[in-house]
Amino acid sequence: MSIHETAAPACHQPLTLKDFKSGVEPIWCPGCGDFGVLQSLQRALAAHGRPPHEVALVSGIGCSSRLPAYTSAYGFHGVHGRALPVAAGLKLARPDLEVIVVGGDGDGYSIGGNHFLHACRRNVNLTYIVMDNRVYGMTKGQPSPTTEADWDSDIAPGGSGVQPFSPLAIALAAGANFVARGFALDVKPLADILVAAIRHPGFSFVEVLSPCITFRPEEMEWKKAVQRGALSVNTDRAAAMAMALSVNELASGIIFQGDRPAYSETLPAPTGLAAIEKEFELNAA
Amino acid sequence: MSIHETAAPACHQPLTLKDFKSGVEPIWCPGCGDFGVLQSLQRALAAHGRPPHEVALVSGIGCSSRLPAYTSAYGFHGVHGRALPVAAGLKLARPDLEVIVVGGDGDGYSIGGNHFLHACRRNVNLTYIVMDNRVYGMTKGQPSPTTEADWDSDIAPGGSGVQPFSPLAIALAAGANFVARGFALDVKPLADILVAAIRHPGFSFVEVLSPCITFRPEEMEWKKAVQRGALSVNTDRAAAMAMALSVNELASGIIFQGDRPAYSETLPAPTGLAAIEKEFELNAA
Amino acid sequence: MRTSFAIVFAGSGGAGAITAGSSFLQAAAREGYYGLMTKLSGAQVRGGEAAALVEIGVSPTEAQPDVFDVLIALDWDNVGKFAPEIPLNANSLVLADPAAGAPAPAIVATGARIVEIPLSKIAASVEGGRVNMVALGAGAALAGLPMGSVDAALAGMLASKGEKAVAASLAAARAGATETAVLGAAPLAPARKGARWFCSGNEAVGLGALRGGVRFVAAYPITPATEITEWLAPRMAAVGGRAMLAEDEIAAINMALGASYGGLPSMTVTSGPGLALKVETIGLAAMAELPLVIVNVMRVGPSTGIPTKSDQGDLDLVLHGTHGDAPRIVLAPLSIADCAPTTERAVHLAEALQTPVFVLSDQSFGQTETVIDPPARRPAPLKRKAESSATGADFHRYVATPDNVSPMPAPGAPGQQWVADGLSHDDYGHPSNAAKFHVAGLDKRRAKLRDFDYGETWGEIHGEGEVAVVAFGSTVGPVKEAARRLGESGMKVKVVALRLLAPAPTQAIAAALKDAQRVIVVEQNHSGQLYRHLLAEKALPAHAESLARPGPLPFRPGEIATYLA
Amino acid sequence: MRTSFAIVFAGSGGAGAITAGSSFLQAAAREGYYGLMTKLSGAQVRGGEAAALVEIGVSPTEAQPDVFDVLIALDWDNVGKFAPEIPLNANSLVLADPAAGAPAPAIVATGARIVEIPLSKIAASVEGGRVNMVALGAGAALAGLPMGSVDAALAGMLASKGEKAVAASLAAARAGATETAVLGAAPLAPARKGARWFCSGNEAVGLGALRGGVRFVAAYPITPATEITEWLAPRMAAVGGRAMLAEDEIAAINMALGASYGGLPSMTVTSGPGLALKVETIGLAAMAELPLVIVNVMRVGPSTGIPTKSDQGDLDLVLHGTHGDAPRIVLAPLSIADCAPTTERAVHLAEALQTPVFVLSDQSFGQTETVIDPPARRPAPLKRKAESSATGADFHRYVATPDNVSPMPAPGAPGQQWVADGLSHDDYGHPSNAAKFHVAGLDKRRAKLRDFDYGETWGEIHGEGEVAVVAFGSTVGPVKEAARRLGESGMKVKVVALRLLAPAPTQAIAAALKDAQRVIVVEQNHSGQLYRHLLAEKALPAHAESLARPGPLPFRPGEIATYLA
Ligand SMILES: Cc1ncc(C[n+]2csc(CCOP(=O)(O)OP(=O)(O)O)c2C)c(N)n1
Ligand SMILES: Cc1ncc(C[n+]2csc(CCOP(=O)(O)OP(=O)(O)O)c2C)c(N)n1
Ligand code: SF4
Ligand code: SF4
Ligand SMILES: [Mg+2]
Ligand SMILES: [Mg+2]
Repeated sequence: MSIHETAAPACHQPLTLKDFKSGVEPIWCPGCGDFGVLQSLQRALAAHGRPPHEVALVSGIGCSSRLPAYTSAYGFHGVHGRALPVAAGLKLARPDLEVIVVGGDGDGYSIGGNHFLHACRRNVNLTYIVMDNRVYGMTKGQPSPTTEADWDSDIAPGGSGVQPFSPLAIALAAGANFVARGFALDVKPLADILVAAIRHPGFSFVEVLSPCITFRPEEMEWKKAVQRGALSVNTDRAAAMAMALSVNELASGIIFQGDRPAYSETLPAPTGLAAIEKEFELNAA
Repeated sequence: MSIHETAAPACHQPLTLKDFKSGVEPIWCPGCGDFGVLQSLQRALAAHGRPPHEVALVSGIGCSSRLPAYTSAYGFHGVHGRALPVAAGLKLARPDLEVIVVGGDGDGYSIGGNHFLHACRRNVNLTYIVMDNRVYGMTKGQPSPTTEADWDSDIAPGGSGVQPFSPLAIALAAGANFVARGFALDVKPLADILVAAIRHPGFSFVEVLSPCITFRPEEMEWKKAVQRGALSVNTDRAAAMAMALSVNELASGIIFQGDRPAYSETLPAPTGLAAIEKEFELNAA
Repeated sequence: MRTSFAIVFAGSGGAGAITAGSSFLQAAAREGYYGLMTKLSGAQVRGGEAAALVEIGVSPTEAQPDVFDVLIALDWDNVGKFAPEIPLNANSLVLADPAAGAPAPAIVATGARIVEIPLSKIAASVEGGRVNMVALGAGAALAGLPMGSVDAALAGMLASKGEKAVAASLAAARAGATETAVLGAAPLAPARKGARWFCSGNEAVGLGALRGGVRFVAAYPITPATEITEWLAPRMAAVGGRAMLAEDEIAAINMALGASYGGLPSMTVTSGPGLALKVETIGLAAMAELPLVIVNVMRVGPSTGIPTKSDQGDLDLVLHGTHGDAPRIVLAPLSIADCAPTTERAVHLAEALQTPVFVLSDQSFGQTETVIDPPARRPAPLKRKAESSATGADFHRYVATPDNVSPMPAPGAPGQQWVADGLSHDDYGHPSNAAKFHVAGLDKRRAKLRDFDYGETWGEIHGEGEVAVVAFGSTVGPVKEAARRLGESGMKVKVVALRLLAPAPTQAIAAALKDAQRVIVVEQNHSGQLYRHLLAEKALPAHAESLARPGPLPFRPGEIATYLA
Repeated sequence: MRTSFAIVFAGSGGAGAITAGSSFLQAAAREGYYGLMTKLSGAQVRGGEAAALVEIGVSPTEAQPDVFDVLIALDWDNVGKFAPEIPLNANSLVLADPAAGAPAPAIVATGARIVEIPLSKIAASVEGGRVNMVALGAGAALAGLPMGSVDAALAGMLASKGEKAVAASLAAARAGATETAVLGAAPLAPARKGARWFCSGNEAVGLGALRGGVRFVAAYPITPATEITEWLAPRMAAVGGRAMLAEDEIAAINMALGASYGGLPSMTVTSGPGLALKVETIGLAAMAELPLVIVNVMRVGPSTGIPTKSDQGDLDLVLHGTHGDAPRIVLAPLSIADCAPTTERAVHLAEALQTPVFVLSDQSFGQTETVIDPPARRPAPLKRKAESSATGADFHRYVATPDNVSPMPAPGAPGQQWVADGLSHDDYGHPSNAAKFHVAGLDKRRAKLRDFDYGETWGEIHGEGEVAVVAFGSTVGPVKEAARRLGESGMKVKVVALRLLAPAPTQAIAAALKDAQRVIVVEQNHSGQLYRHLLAEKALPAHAESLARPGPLPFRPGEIATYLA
């Protein structure tokens, strides 16, 4: 198969959330916010209208990164922190697929931070959903880059002493083309954000506040604390950045929709191998 | 040696640029901007006043990363992209040393991008100087994260098609405590910036425009094009960010001096190993 | 009288199986028994099923039993899932609460004798009584452990929960014991009482590091190694050191290397996938001759594999991971008890030889709780050769010396400034492409490791016999136990337990295998990594055999004995 | 008549030594000679000294000569620095311009005959004449190459610079030739003229990848592998594929793996330090059974080492890099000419066996220009087994098959959605901790590689004899030449050149070594990595010897012949 031979996207079909369910039972703790994200995503995919076999979910490692197996789409559950380059390769090899990347704050902002920076900059037409619970859930509770500086844990007694950073500000600085924040338990509004993200060209980033009921039970307070709609759509990056730096980290909504052209998916018409072989010839026989 | 036994910094001495020269001959191409950075740094260190044996220069791999051997300080020329964590480890093990990190745009923004993000966030008391020539010099001319999207090269004919990002904006978004941009051939002003950076607590980041005469000869135009003083000192991060997003990428000067407390270098008084061993005892004999 | 006793407490999440197991083990320790507790949990991050597999005995216990004597099911919700890991047979006793429903078919199929005991009813009869404590009492009664020890263990473990909780637990345990009395105990032979330590391999590695002098550790969390860093984090400060949580494994090892350059004995801690990411920097440590301890706690691979189970499949990577020839030292503890002294020794060797040193542990060491004799400290710490009388142009960082170890002053020493470099370099450390310096450097780095006298570090020999078994790490325990049993039935087996895996102690191995008619290398991986390594180092006779099989199931002595017999 | 001729053009930066060498080689090619050009440069990134080491001969040239026949120094500024890499002796001729000062002492010390020739004066006598073109003419005259070939070569090479430049160069070359005529040529035996290719190993690897079907490549620049990606970048588009510049090596391999999952034959390209960073993801490719070609062009290690020189020290890492047992295929080209078919074969094997496949090249293949016969294409491409008739619950991604290769539909196929996973999994690909699935997976992944019939891919045997030499990669050339020479002096040497390094072709090797009285494994690294590998795989007889020595200096046939004789 070459990039040019891939099939054109099938036409949109009426789909429901159920079409995106798989038979694999989640290992998530009962009450984990990630169930909400899964549901929102399934809803969003149904609304978007492309059938499961034209969708590929790519993830790294973490509780949240287990998500692909829980949908009926194609999936790639790779190694920790490397989902974004996998997805870029997949999307550029197969522009006909809808490629969505999911993972956690550790996966995406800690070990995967470099790929996050460069994915924003490269602007391949992907949607990236981070289930941010401000903790490494899968390894049983260590502080992540979004964890409060004074959050006490075994590995950092009394707190890491390091100020969390704002993923929205980083994404904006690095060049992401769509930036939003949602809340896992606001299933319907989150689904709406995800549909917008999926449909926006270029690299779309959706940070989702997704409580870890086991290691950060206090995050259940987010149900009340989330500032719904405190973010509003900017089309100017500087304005979005000013907003990102002034609102609090529980503000939700779409903050930026840009118009940077996506990384090009088109290729010149192929000319074939024969001409290339000729370059090596010294004394044609 | 334990962290607590390290000697207190010696008192400042009158030093000159010459005290920071080594006998090793640079491999740099004649006319490389990095010579200017070397000189500025030697000047700045002399002005700062700590003797060479109390200074450690840490770098990765690249033309620019060769710098440590060209000074008389202690040095660590590690692997590509990993200078910042080496420096953090060294500084936290030895808070008495003046630790300065140097390298290139490939080393720092490409392969080292994650450590850059986290160094800004962690805010260990280091100074980080990036000699940005917008190219991988050592590997003979490939586009870096700061290279213009349309810069033609063998590996990306016609240009990479990817918009460069702004290191200043990223550093500000990630939490750097001092952010500036200098020009390699403005030796004296750059030295002044470096002294300010070294003396500022926490993580200080100085992006230096340093022409690669071999692979980007057009960068010699920077002599004229640099907008000297177009950056001015902000103490508010949002204001600095607004400036970073509005000025052009050849504006020089200090753009931000913050007051985030540096990563703590102090440790509690040690209590000793005996109490720890006791924790294991079940039936004391 | 029996000399060991193996019991499983199993139940669904929250039922307290692990607490029961831990209390049981600690009670036994107070009677002088040694023991081992393996924890099993389900796939769920939390709230899934759990089981505590405990074996106690009159002498140090270093292997899981072939068969468990007793299984106490707190409920039957999920116990069946663990069946492959809980071998039972017709001699086993299963205690089950009739109120918890029918026993799991996989358990019934083992032929074990199933006896009903109304755990929940008994628990309900005691104020604040919990089912797991009833089970604890029942187990103690079956093992013949006196209630006084259970008392003491609970008082120690539950002290923070207050006297009332302790009293309730104890009452429940006593009730359980009383109810079980009718089944009759097959009591254990009495043991020599004395000071004992209770720890896991991960904790012991942490302690060994502190004892060895490590004052800087940097890591990124990964199962099953995280506990080492978590254990060290608060304790590092207590000895004047520092623990850093890095953004990834590459940052972690580079932080540690920076601290090492700064003069502090330093360490990084990880497991397979993280080790893979550290490979590049390990080569730098070797090339620049910087001391560094790298702890790798193996789990089942390849790739993400099975993070919570044990395997010995990282040996190849630990021996050969780095581009170019970068000799290193690889040590593997011989038991959980040996984790502390081996790690301590690793620190000494790294410092003395200015080289990366691996401590190769595994999940079954790291996450298993054990009761052991207090581990001895290593005598005579080896220190870094930091001082040099030369300064200025006379100071050559990599000057030739008889032992190939050159003085390595820490930054701050005036007149001895040097640059650590991963480029090929001359003896000043200045980069050079010249073949003579490059080859001299390779020779120096190989010779300093090869010619060092490792003394007793190389390993241990247990027993004599014409059949010799070579093993490392957590395979040593089951091998020793298999040899002991075969010895009882008249077959003499010598166990050659290797602690020093690289540089391969070929002479010591040759001496140990000199008279062996049969040599078998036993290891828990798929491709016979130790076997291949020893063949490559010409450390094995031509007739040597390989018994290699991967995790996740542990080796049991019976499996090995059957192969050998 | 001599059958080969070796000449060096050397000078300071900008003097044009490389252009002279390249023109010389191309002129020779037009006469039907084969040849090799090694480029040397100094430590400076640019503008430092440079030398072109050229050997031409009537048959394919695969080794640097023991001694150069001629050295033409364009100037003496820095030539001395290259002395260890330019062996000369009393039979050698050095042409030097008296205007350029005294010959370098290290060159004088070789005892070579030094003849003055006024290169700069001659150049000045021709309009637009340059010293390097005078040297070219001189060299051509000494080799007995007709000026017509020099003409043709220059016309081809300088076409873009315009007719005038070509004419000036040619005039300068003719003047040089005329001036040198007095020295008398020792002409080469005539060669069979015919179609020839001019390429480097790096270009040939690129071509092999395209021929094999690679349509996606992702890389991060690194010496000496960068040229592969640079060569591919514009050409990938020409065949409907894509080349990506990644932010680091980890991103590169993950991009390639994503593209492979998407259905495209994919590749990543690197050298030692970059390979070290890819190790984790290689394990994922093995575990999830994803096709991937990984090209590693070795340089001198460990660590940053000497990036511009050759060594074979990454073999250990390529064979064993990954935590856990992750079988892989490792191929090493036998010559520069073999780089294309070996890479082509690598792509076929990766696709057919759904596995990572290494192409292990090295700097001396990659960056050396050569004149060769046009490399044949491999017959019968092997394709990915992508189609499955099963859908829904009937579709098991890892279903058992006789050849252990399961159908692997690309995304887009309805009803066959599957998730690639690095966790241990059942045959649906669903994560599982169960031992039975884990062990079945390990068995499957080993068996599919072990049981495949690699046919001729395993390697080549050259000659017969009771002395057998085993070699791989760029060591094969010098070994073959050493064997040829020994053969001339009556000692029969058989060369066993291994292309398939893993899974080790033990049967083919055993058959090849059956009657050997002496077996020597020759390789360019410090620790005998191939030797150890073959010992570990029991592929060598007990008496096998190791001749291992590291770079940066290349093996020369004489060194090997001396050892063997
Ligand atoms: C290379 C590597 N390093 C570390 C780990 C261990 N690990 C698994 S998941 C994880 C962090 C998970 O945190 P996050 O991404 O936030 O996901 P969550 O579990 O919180 O959803 C870590 C450190 C690993 N699997 N691989
Ligand atoms: C792991 C690794 N990958 C790649 C390289 C090759 N490499 C050496 S320097 C360099 C980039 C240099 O660019 P930059 O940091 O901008 O430094 P400059 O040479 O431009 O000063 C690269 C890719 C390497 N040495 N190690
Ligand atoms: S540990 Fe936290 S993040 Fe993981 S499944 Fe449980 S609740 Fe969710
Ligand atoms: S290649 Fe460029 S960056 Fe490197 S030394 Fe030369 S001018 Fe400087
Ligand atoms: Mg998380
Ligand atoms: Mg650069």
